[in-house]
Amino acid sequence: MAAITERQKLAYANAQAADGRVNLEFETDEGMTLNMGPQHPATHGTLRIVLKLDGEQVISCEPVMGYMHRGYEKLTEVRTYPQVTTLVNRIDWLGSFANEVPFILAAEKLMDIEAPPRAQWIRTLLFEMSRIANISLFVGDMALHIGAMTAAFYAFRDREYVLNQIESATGGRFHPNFDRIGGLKDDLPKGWIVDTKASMERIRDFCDEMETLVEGNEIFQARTRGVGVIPADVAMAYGLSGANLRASGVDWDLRRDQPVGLAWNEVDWHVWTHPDGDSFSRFWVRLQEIRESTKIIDQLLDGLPSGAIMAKVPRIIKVPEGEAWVATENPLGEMGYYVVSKGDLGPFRVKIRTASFNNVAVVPWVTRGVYVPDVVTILASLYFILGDIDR
Amino acid sequence: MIPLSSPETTEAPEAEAPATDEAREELVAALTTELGDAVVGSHIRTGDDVWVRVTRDAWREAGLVARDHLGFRYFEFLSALDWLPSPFGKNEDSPTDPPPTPSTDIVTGYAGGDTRFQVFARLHSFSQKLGLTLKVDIPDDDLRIDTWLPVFAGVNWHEREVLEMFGITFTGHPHLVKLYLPGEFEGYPLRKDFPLLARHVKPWPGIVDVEPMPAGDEPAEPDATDASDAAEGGDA
Amino acid sequence: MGLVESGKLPKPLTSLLNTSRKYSIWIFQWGLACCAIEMGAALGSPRYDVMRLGVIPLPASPRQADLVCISGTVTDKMVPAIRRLYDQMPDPKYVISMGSCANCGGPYWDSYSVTKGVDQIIPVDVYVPGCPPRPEALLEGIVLLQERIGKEDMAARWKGDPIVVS
Amino acid sequence: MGVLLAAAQNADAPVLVAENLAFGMIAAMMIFAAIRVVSAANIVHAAVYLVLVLAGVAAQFILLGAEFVAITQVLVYIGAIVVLFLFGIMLTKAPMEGEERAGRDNWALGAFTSLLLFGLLGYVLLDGFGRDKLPEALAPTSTGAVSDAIFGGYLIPFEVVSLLLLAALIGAIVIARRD
Amino acid sequence: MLLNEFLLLAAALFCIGVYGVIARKNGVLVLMSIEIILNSVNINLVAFSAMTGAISGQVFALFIIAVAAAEVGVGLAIVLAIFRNYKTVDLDEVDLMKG
Amino acid sequence: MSELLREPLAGGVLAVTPAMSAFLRDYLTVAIFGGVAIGLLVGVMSLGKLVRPVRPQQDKYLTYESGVDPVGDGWAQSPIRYYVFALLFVLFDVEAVFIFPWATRLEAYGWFGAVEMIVFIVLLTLGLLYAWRKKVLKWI
Amino acid sequence: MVLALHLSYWQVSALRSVGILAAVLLPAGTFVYLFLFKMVSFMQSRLGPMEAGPFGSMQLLAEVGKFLQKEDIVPERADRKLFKFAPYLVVGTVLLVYLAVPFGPDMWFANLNGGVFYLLAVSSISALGVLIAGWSSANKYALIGGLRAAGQLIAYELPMVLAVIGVVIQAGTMNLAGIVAAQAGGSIFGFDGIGNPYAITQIVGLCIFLVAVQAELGQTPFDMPIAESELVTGYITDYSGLRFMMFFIVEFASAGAFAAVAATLFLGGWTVPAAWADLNSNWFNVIGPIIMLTKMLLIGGLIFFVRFTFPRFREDQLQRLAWTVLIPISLLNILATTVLKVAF
Repeated sequence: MAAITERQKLAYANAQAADGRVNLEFETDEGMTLNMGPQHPATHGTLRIVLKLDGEQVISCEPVMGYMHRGYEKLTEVRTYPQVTTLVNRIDWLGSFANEVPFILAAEKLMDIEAPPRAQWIRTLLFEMSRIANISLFVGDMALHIGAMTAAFYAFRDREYVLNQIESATGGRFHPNFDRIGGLKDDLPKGWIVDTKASMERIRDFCDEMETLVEGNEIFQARTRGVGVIPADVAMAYGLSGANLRASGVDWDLRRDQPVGLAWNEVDWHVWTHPDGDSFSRFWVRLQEIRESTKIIDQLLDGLPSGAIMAKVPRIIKVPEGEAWVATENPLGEMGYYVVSKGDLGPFRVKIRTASFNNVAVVPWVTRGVYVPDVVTILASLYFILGDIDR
Repeated sequence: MIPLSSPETTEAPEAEAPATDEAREELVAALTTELGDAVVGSHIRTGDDVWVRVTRDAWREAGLVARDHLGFRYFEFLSALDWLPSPFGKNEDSPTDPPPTPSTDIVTGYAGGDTRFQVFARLHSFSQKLGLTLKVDIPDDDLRIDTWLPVFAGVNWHEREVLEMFGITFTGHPHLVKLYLPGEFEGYPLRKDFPLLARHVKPWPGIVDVEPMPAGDEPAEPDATDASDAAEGGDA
Repeated sequence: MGLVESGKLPKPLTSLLNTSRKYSIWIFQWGLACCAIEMGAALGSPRYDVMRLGVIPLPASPRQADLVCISGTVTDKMVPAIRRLYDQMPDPKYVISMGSCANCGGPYWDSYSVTKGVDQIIPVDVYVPGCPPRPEALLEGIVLLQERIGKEDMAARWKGDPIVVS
Repeated sequence: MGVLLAAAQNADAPVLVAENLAFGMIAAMMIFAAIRVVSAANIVHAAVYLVLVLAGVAAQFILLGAEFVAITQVLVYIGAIVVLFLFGIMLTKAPMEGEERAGRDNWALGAFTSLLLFGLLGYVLLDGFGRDKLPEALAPTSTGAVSDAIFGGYLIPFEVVSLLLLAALIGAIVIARRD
Repeated sequence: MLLNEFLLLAAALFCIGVYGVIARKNGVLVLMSIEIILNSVNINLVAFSAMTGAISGQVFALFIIAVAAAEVGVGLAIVLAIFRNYKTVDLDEVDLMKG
Repeated sequence: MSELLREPLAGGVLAVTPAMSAFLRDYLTVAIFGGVAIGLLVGVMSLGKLVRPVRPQQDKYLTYESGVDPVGDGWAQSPIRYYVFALLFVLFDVEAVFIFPWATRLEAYGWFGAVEMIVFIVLLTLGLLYAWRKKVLKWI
Repeated sequence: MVLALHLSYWQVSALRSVGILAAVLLPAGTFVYLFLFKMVSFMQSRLGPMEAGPFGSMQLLAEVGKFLQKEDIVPERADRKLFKFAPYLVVGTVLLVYLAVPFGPDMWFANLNGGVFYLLAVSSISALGVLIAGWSSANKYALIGGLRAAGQLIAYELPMVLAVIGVVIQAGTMNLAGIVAAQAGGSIFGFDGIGNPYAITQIVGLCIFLVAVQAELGQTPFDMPIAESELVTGYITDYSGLRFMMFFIVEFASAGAFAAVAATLFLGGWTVPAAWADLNSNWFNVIGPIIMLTKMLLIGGLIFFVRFTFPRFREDQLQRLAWTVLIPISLLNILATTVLKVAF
């Protein structure tokens, strides 16, 4: 066992002092302070939520982050472009492939190249598959947090079918790192299309199952309807995105409204919104999104163009000087990269705009006055991933 | 639109794009009329994006104008830029080579700039389907700027993040404390002159057959090497 | 003072005790990052189903856990919490470090906020490499741990002060 | 248990040795617990000791053959009233470290009064009842008999009880809810 | 079994309860002491019921239990109301005349 | 076998009348069993004490609070509604106590007993209705 | 079948104590293995424990052996005495519940006249144990969990008590053996071919009873007190080692106890619903317990099926369900039973 070094000791002491300070800050005479996290089943691992309670009613709620802060924005400055792709895979670890795409697109925009159509279609395919892998887990996770245990197992079970397809196409079950500037690493393997269609059938069955098992359950509805209502203007002001925004009734989907170099406009699908803005509508919208994704994937598979999968790019990638912003509609919401290049091998500065960071910012607002069980519902329905918040 | 062009013709869309971008030029014009002299620079990439740089005093004003008069109701993010070239390079050079001599010239990006630090924020308009990047210079000797909290409630954590990463203070922010890092973490990590210690003390793993590190400026940190010894797991 | 610590137990009894610990491992899931999902798949997915091995993924509180699986990136801010929760687990306790990040920092080896290896804080029994390791790898790690528990000399393990890395 | 066992197996022992023994043990336990209730520093401990007293009372009822009253004692007192007490305690900030004992000046007065009272009562009881024995033919009271008594002679009090409970319910809600 | 055994036990409990009512200041504890007193009364009633063979003693014990439930309910509610207004359950500190 | 188990206690020491004896013996079984059960638990606990290790460690006895140092004193003023629910419960429990003996004898009482009990229940239901109307059955 | 043994009361009592412990631990163990390990695994398309013993049948023994070796931690801020005492109280209550349940014509442990009343009274004590456990841990999750648990236990105690009253009215006795006999020998509006299992005539009572049992056990959808996603594990958060195992076993032992009570009150207990069966034969002392266990497993299966399927209620919804739905319905049930009983 290695001895702890000075630096480590210092960090340890610092972190402890910080904890203590937060504790002091929240200690009150009235009511009670309840810590949820950093290790708590409701906080997806490592978010810490400090609730000031009066009985079981929340007076104020303060998310404490940074337990998963890995310094992405600094690390991107010392990596080359292909290396950054590896790194950003791990921001939203459930929809890994979707993390790569906007960064690659931003780099391509700066370099003024465009991937060939087949690459674009395959990117869209994998993008949507990672969306399914992400959101199907959300469905199980939310059910689990509301107490329905079995749904989570079904989610894990059926998610595997999608992961299998991603793995057989990219070689990576979790972090594909399949995108390259100018195209893709490889073409699809033989027989993949048939298998994927079969797995999409499974996913549709899964959606039906969840609709009866979870969404249609009276208790689930009683727990989620009218809980954690976020009106549209609040959602806009906080910069909520993705299904959270659409569940508040804002009809906005970057896939449809601002397509950047991917093939969504080539197929027929629908953007679902829900007027209520409560936890149930967030669940409902996401469940519909899985359905739409399977539809998109089926159509993309049918119309997959042939041709090259890689544009002509130099062997050593140097990105010309400039600034570019590309955002895509990721599973968790809008994810964007603001890439500043100085013409080096690596980016000069990358600002990563992640969905969860903004989505969770609304938590103090929306949990004020609710009860402890509802906090869990709201957190689960907002659906954040810690890597996506802290980066 | 997705131009389904073959890779050979990737240059084509650029040529076909209209030479002017009326919507974005109108936008800049509108901002200029609303804010007057406060708009000190702008840049339009045709068909793609627009950058506008305002003075520090007009920062909040610019946000309000964009939100209320120009329809930019959706807040994407707020962050900062440090235009100082990194004095350390990437530490990926062979340790035997002489260290690179970095330039200290500050070259700012689109819409210009006069200072090392810039705060920038991005807004979006759903109705016009336009994005807008607002930039503002922050002088080195006075790293302060008005908070945008009255403009967009969601800016709260972004400003805290900028404080932590760059050390820029937002006046008027009610709860401006660190967001991520524990306790008394020293330094502002996203400033270019913040060193990544591990890169300094450890040879860049991308270079194989590297010579042992010269007993140089500072001793190798034992924990880093120990950790790599103890771990059986491979890197990604 | 327990009999086990004094090492006075007859061998059959020891092996009985070892066997019961081997097949009843309540795993405390400390999911930190990407690996958490793969750990979740190993524990929760019917395809992997760690319960087959007698590993029960029930406890949400460290007080009832035998094994803590640190899966994911350990940040400096998280270190005290990990240490505290490890301390709060009752003996006998085991640790699996899952994934490159927990092993040595992984792709964040040069980050300013990431701890380069959880073994700097708590003693680790099994390292599972990978980024992230597949669920099968975690199962393999658990099987290895079970083998180790089955052959363990408890008196030796529990003799002396607790293993504290500091 | 051993004592009871020996007593029960000894056929020549005075009649009712076992019952007397049981009574004595339970009574001692009850008095000890009751003293702890009124002297405990920690109010939650006091509530737990109160449970012991109440359980002892139920056991005494069993010895007297009053099964229904005994079970009612458990159901209402232990299962409900003590829980109500505990809720009340937790609502009125019971500190973990124990109640502050300072300023409990009244103990002398209380002890004096209660000892005096006990002497008086003891004298009166011994004087009045002496060594009166409970009837030899004591039989357990059946629930039906209790019911017959209630619905025979005490019908009006029975209905009044429901009114009382209603009044208590309304009164307590009014008092407790006024914010 | 002697009748007096039960009566003396009841008397002892009664006196302990009286001590609690007089000596303790905590409102909840006073209520508990009152419960002890009521229970001692119940022991008396049931003992006499067994002595005389009349069931009415047990019926009265049941009624007393009902009354005790009502009493605790209202009593604790009052203690809670006092606590809410005075932030204490110490009966001596509460000057009810003022409140 | 059935005779065997029903065989009265030899000597008849325990109680005066056979009825009382049987009655007390049943409850003595309860007491004995309670003793055996507690004995078993204590036995298991002490067996565990023999086997388990004791390794005091810094922070081991700290109250669990999701991995941070506990805030405050672990005490909370529980919301008033718990009290109101407990109160409702106590009063209805008392009601149930009076219903039980009546239920066993209903056959003998006939309509008269039925009407008496209906009045009793209706009176208490008024209390429930009151609580309902006062909205104490909801979150406060 | 007659044993040539003459046993004194004490020996019989000892035998009964052993028997009752078997009667508690056997169903509890069966429930854990069958439902927690295997049925849920089947529902979730998994296998469940497979390694310890054939099909993981020794898993439970491994658990016990493991918990024996676990350290027993009393947090320093906890109230040591009460913290240690609470599990005993909870376990003791559950064990005492079994005492009144008959498993055959002579296979009973204590034939109490007020049997039903007794077991309702005893089971109501567990609220106390839970509250003490929650308070003494000096842990916020535990305290909230304990309060919630106690609030829930008392809220659902009432519908349970009221549901049972219907049975008592029909049987005219509170003795459990009497209730079993009344079901076996009763008739439904004159038809006595299957006796009168109250599951048929008291179907409303049975439903209320089962819902209340689900809540008393703290199983989903009523698992607010130990809601994992909010309160970690509620009032048992700070319990470790054997004391935790006590709570763990209690969860299943009390499931068994309530299943036994429900089987006795509503499904005819150890009898079979057939008029030809000679219920006084000694054979029923042997097959009675088996019949009883079967019925218990049936009810237990239902309990755990619901547990692993449904999401959980929120605290207020749960209380509202008890006070505004179950209690009024059970009061109406009592009135209806009364009227029918008197009219026929």
